[in-house]
Amino acid sequence: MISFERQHLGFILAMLVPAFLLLALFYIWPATFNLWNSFTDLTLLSMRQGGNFVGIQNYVDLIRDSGFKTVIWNTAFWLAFVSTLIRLLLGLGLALLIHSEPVRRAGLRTIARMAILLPWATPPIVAVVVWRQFFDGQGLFNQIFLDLGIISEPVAFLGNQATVWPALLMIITWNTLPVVTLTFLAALQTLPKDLFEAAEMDGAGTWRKFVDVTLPHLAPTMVVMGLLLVIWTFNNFVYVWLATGAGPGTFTNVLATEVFMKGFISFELGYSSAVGMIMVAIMLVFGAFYFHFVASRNFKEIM
Amino acid sequence: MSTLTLDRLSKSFGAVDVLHNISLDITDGEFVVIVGPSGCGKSTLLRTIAGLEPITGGELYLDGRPVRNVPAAKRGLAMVFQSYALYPHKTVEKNMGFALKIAGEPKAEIDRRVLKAARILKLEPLLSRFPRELSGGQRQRVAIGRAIVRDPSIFLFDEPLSNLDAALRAEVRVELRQLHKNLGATMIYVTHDQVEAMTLADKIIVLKDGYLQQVGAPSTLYNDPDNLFVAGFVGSPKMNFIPGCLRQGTFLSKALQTGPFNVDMDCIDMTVGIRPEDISIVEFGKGNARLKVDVAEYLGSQTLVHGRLSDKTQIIAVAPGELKLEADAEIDLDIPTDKCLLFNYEGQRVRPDNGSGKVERDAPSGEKLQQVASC
Amino acid sequence: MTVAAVDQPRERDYASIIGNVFVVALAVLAILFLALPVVWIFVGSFLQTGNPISAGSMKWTFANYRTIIENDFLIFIFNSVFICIVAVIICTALAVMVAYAFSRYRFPLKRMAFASIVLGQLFPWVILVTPLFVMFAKAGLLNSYVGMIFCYVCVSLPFSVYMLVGYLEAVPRDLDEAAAMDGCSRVQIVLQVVLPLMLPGIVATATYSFLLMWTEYLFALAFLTETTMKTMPLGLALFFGQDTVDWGAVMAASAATTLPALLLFLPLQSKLVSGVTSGSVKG
Amino acid sequence: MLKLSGMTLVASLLLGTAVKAETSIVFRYNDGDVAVIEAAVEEFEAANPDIDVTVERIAWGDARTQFLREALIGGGPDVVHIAFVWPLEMGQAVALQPLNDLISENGIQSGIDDFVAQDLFTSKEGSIFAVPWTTDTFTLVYNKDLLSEAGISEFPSEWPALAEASRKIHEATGKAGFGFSAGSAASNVIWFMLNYYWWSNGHALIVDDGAGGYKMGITPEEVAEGFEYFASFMGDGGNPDTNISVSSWSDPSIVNGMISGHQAIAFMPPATFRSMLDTYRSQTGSEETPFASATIPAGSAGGISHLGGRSLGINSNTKHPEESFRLVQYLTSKGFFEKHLKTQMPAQKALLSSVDFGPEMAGFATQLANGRSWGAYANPKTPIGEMWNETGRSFGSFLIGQISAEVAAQDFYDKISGMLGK
Repeated sequence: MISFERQHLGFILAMLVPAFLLLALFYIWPATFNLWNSFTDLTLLSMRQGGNFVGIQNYVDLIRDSGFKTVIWNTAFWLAFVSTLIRLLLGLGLALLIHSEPVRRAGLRTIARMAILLPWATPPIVAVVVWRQFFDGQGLFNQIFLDLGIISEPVAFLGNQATVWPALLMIITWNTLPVVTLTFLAALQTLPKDLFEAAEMDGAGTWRKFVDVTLPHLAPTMVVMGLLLVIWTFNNFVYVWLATGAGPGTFTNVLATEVFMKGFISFELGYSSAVGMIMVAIMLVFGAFYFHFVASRNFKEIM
Repeated sequence: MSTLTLDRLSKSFGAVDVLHNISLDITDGEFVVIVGPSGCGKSTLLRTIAGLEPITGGELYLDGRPVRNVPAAKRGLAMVFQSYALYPHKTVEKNMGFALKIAGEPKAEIDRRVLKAARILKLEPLLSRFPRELSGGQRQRVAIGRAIVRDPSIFLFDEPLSNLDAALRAEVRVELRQLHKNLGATMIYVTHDQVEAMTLADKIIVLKDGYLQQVGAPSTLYNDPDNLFVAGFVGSPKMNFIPGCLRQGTFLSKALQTGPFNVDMDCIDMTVGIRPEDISIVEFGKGNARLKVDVAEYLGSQTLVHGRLSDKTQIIAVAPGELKLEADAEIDLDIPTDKCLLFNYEGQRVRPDNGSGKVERDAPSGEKLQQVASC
Repeated sequence: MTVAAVDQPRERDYASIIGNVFVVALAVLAILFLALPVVWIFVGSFLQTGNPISAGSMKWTFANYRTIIENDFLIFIFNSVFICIVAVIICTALAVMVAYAFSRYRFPLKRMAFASIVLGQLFPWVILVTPLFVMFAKAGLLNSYVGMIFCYVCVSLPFSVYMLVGYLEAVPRDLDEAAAMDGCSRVQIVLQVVLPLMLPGIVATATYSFLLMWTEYLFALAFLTETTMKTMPLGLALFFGQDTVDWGAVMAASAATTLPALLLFLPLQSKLVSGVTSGSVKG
Repeated sequence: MLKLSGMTLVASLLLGTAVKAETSIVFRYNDGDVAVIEAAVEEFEAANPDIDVTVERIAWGDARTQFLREALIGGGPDVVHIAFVWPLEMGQAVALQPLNDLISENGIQSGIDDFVAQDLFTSKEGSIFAVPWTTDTFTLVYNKDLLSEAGISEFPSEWPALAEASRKIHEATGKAGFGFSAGSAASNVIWFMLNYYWWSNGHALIVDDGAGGYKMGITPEEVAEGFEYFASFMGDGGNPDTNISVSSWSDPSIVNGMISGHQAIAFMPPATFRSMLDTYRSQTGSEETPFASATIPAGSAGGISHLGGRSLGINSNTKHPEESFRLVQYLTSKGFFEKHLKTQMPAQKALLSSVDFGPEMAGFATQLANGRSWGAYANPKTPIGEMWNETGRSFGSFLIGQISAEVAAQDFYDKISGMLGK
């Protein structure tokens, strides 16, 4: 690490300024514009005339809106919490599976690693198209379940209160599981062998070794991955919007789709901006958390 | 080959001062070792000389030319890093020739000089290998070779042997000494290992907490240390220190009385230093100190006796040949007065002959005098 | 190591055989789950209707690909490839510069600058669309490669910087200093020493960026209206008409959109795995 | 086609725009049949060598927002292809320019009065913001074989009969009766069907209040009744529950269901029906189809559907209004419909009566005569897209059992009247 000296200033600026200039143009100016809009009643149709300043009316409206509670619940519980939990558990399970001795001996390890890459390379829009076909009334799942006699009538997986969130989570999980699994796989590869040997000397069985050696070793990775997953999913509007359009009704509406619907379908730019600012505020809190507990620890060297 | 002068050089990282007013001269062809415990600023000192760290105060002269603002690359120095810092993506040959390539030397000249350096270090068979294919010792050589190729005015070594095992370290030490003789170049060498310092150096610079402690030849530092720190740092096994007081030229402590010292002062906080090899074990009842033995380590040519004096001071004594001693055995030691070094309460050396321990400078308070009188 | 936690000495062999079979069966199921949808797309794209199972008779055809090619899909492919490649190059170059300054120098406001990079990763893009649209319209950047490249560079820059800082941490600073002693200028240090060493990291980062851009829909939708400027995700969406959906074409377009990413991924597989660990999310 | 666009691309890359001496205008067309339009445009360019037309296209679902955003910021295409219900809101937002002067100076095929649904294009001040281009409506299409299998000999003529027929078919054949998409996204059909139902029974969501304003023309109870009527089709009523997750009248589950004979009745516009017929013929190889279209059922006020369609507007930012209008003139000409766009029905009464739709499409032709314009719906306060969206959301919430029909209807009513009150 080179301490700051005036002689380095020119070089440091040359390295940083182009990127930060672009980022400022891209993020800061639009975010400011957005913040201002959130205090106006601007709609797309009144763009020529401009919106009127309405103070915090938009924020008051959205807090009073009964649907907004559902939106927050959906975003926090389903998108942030459940989807992350599922992916962490499945990702861990899959990584352990691929890493396991029987799978290696069966010659499946390479195939499994290739298979992992398939969902990753699939663009979300394509993933949704395929899975919607699977969930369709005449789709794969209904046919299989009907043939197996599990159900007697086709089920609208994406149109049913009981199944729509699990189905959505399945799409999200399929498409984003690879990153989680690969991360855990990589972490598993760095498992210190001598710790296992020591545990074995201490008479630990498979389960104890897993709990006392493997899990603690993976714990930091799980924390980081969990935080990243929450962030990525929270902001992602594609899955929900393309899979259910926030429906049935507004049953799967989340913050990102609410911003989109208010801004791009109802044209209420002011209100939509207010919802957007709520998102930014939540993300700032989360970001501070992330920065404090993860980023600044990972990079304490450079701080 | 050139001279280097540091003039009240100081360095701080933010609010932390790492080096304080260091002044010293390094003359042409000297092998200088900077030594001190970790965190004493010795690496920082080397890096300021290299130009990797800008200095905060003072000036640095290379052949009389101030180089404070001259970037590292332009100072004409070469450095061997503790980690060797070999470029992993370049072969040994490319590693060694990189500086010349950057300097725009013609290919033929680069090849010639790389080959010459490789020959000196017996690296020819390794030239086309990558660093990851070399053993630790070989990497070490390549790092040195990379420095030699540049034909620098001064070689800088930053703890270059610390990653090698003990046997190899001893071997390379000799080779380094040889290399210095052959090249005749100025070398500045940083280490925390006093054995390396003693064996390699023409001149040792002892640093502690960013302060210069003493500069001198190894024998000077060994025989005539300026302070407790240097005395304790140089020599192995370490010098023994026995706390006590000085009254009318006689050192007094619960465990040892010895004198007279030609020092005209009374002092309550006085320490006597005696090297283990100067202590001899004498017939019971004939010594001036009694040692309760903890353990005796047999080293072949000699035995190190570890034990405690009656005031619990830890003492090491060296006995020639094999000496069998039980734990808790009591033996008598002879601690000869003429080999004893005196250090005052600040840890500074009090030299008997030159009167450096003047009463005015070191006057104990009235209360202390009382204690001295009674001790 | 197996997950099955059976440790009864007597039944051990017997149990472990069952355990092993169970584990392998589970792995096969997982592979099927991961691969099936992608296989479905590729098979479906060669079938007469997009839905192989309800099609009854499976008739193989290239008609779907003919359809998408007739609907300008080759132009969309060119646009996607061009925009993404240029944006990835610019983004990665800028990210290397920023990451280098972050990892090797101290400077005022550094903590804040790094925090803003971290936050940039979290920013909800959906709120940027309208303001950026206004900005682009005024600057004449709608329907332009420059505008899209600007967007995509900024979208993936924060994450790229974050990842590359991680990789740079793994390149010892001694090497920079050795190079400085060897006479390299700052730029030479970066180009000749640091860059070659973090190449795996750069490749991984660039791949991530590429994927992010390749699948991006929201900005492309807002800023690209001319047919000749559209990217592949938009082209794909065009087959969802209001009154008719050409499922065969949708499958073919999906396959065409997925394939390049797949081709990019497979050879880089091992690098990407190490990328995940040593880069962004090292434990 | 590809070659052409490819060459245009290469040419514009190589030469930039400097070579164009002629006037360039952009026509944004958002439906299928692009090849037909491009061929027609080529003919137009040949006849007007001073005008160069670029056809661009974006997905219909994004068309409205996108054009508004562009036009309101000062950009956008010159001529734009929009739904019947958009011109007033776009005109009032100053995204479209009034065409009155252009029409009176240059004239238009058989005169502007010959076009349908004038009220949707003319503001209260008399500005005409777009010219109707093509027209259509939704109606019911039937699989005659399944109907006769269930012992139904006539197409249901009243709403209860439709429900009865659907249930009967489902019971008798085990197939779907009236299968419609009941999803909640803004592209579903429930918006159209509910309005048809209300209109046929003498109500309308929005009506003129006679004082230059607008008011609700329906009670929450009547809204709820409509909700419940359509909900009665679900499950054993003949509409498979899986259609709750379907949000388009052209979804494969419906179109393929009809084609494969798994569904007896569907609700769709002519374009979807036509593509369904084409697919059936290409799959079976037979010209004969079991399908027929028939008018929607009647209520106390008859069977009323909406007069929908597409219109052509000119961007208020265009630098070439004269040239743009020439394109509009050409696209609404008799020759254009006769030679190029044979799959769509023209929006001019004179042309409409002269077109033969063929036997399967007869229902559409009849229905078109009973179509009404959206009228008061197309007011600046209640964008149709938004009402459409709210309808789908409220109906969907009721359908999946989140809330009761009464609550859903009241919520819906409050939302719409709230919009009107703003």
